[in-house]
Amino acid sequence: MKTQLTITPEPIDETALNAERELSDGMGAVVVFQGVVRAQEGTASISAIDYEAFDEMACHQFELIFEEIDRQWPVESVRLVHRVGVVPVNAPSLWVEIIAPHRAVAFAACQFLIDAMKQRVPIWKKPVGGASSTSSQKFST
Amino acid sequence: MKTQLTITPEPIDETALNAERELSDGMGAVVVFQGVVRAQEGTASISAIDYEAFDEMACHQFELIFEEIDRQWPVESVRLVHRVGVVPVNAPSLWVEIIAPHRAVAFAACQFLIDAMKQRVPIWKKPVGGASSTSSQKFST
Amino acid sequence: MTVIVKFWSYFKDHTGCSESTLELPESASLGDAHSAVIERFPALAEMQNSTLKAVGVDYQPDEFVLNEGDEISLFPPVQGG
Amino acid sequence: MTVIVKFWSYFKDHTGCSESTLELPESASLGDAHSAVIERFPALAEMQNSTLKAVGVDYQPDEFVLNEGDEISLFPPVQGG
Repeated sequence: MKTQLTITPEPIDETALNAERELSDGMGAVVVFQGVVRAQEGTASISAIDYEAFDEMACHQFELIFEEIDRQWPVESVRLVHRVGVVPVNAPSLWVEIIAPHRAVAFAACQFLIDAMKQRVPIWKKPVGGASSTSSQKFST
Repeated sequence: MKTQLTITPEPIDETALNAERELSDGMGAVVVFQGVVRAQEGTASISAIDYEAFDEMACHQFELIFEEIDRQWPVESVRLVHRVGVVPVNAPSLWVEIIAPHRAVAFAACQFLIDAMKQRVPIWKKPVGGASSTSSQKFST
Repeated sequence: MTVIVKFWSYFKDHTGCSESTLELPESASLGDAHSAVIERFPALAEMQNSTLKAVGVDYQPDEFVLNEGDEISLFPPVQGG
Repeated sequence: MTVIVKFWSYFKDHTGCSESTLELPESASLGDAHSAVIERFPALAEMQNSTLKAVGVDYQPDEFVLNEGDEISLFPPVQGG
């Protein structure tokens, strides 16, 4: 299984990632998931999320997850980009691509990867520019 | 829910489709599925698939499926392109994008759409350039 | 009454045509039309149970009562994607 | 023996530092280290049960026996994506 993992403060360049896609002639399914920063985080309106990663451990944990995927499914390729630092609302923080022979495998592996990431990969969020109902009360009195 | 449906003999232009993506600031998940023509169709090696659609009914059936998605999930946007005519091996015949507030919704709606399409939408495949084990036997004797 | 029957995918190869017209008694059903088509094109008999049937752009059951001028479509299982 | 403890995410705000060193008896466990950290930084006590613990780049259970120079990481639940 081919893997490509990038943790970067740069914006995710979807066009470049798509241009670099390689798939052999036995592959029938490409699933791409993008996680995008939303303007609401809980009850707060935010302008961005500041992502912090423990890079070395995050890479290692992603690699462990990739190995589990390789053991469970006939996936040809996994590519993942996670942006760190300040990611503005409406911009993607996560881009994942799975290439597999069949649709069911591609969807299963992609969802497994994201679920496992959310449990194990040491990356954290801090809202930026938040005006939560609590903090705005501080200014209204 | 915004919908965009295209049944076309033209190659699927992923870059243009991505450039036209619009999502509001409450959306957190973008799932894109591409179905790609494989070199094997059953036991036959093929060079392409020739897709035939009953266009008018296919559009209507896709619209019915979109309406079911809109009733079941808070999806903001569905875009779908199905190519018809001769689609070569390694090229996508199907491109689907779902934009939703959350990942689980986006994945569920995307898989529902493809499953429903495969049951109801009148599009058919004919292998092109096939050398099946049967037909090659004809030449080997 | 007269109805139009359209064939799709390899059903066209089996019938040798993409469209045909059918004379049916008043209030004939879609199932009646299917039977009449198989009588005219016996090659379709083998696929009888897996044949999908639509009137216009909607799937309909065999009980569906036809009207003059209806456009029936008969085709094999669909394969989009 | 001496081990290094790194704090991540808002644990840094609670401790006021991103890294600290800890003197522990020989064959102390990761759980022992965690207890010693909480003694030094009581603000972390509240998050004791939800704290994730790693040695190097791997998660380890409280029973894990530490070695001189080990790098421990303590952090809150992860939130990638």
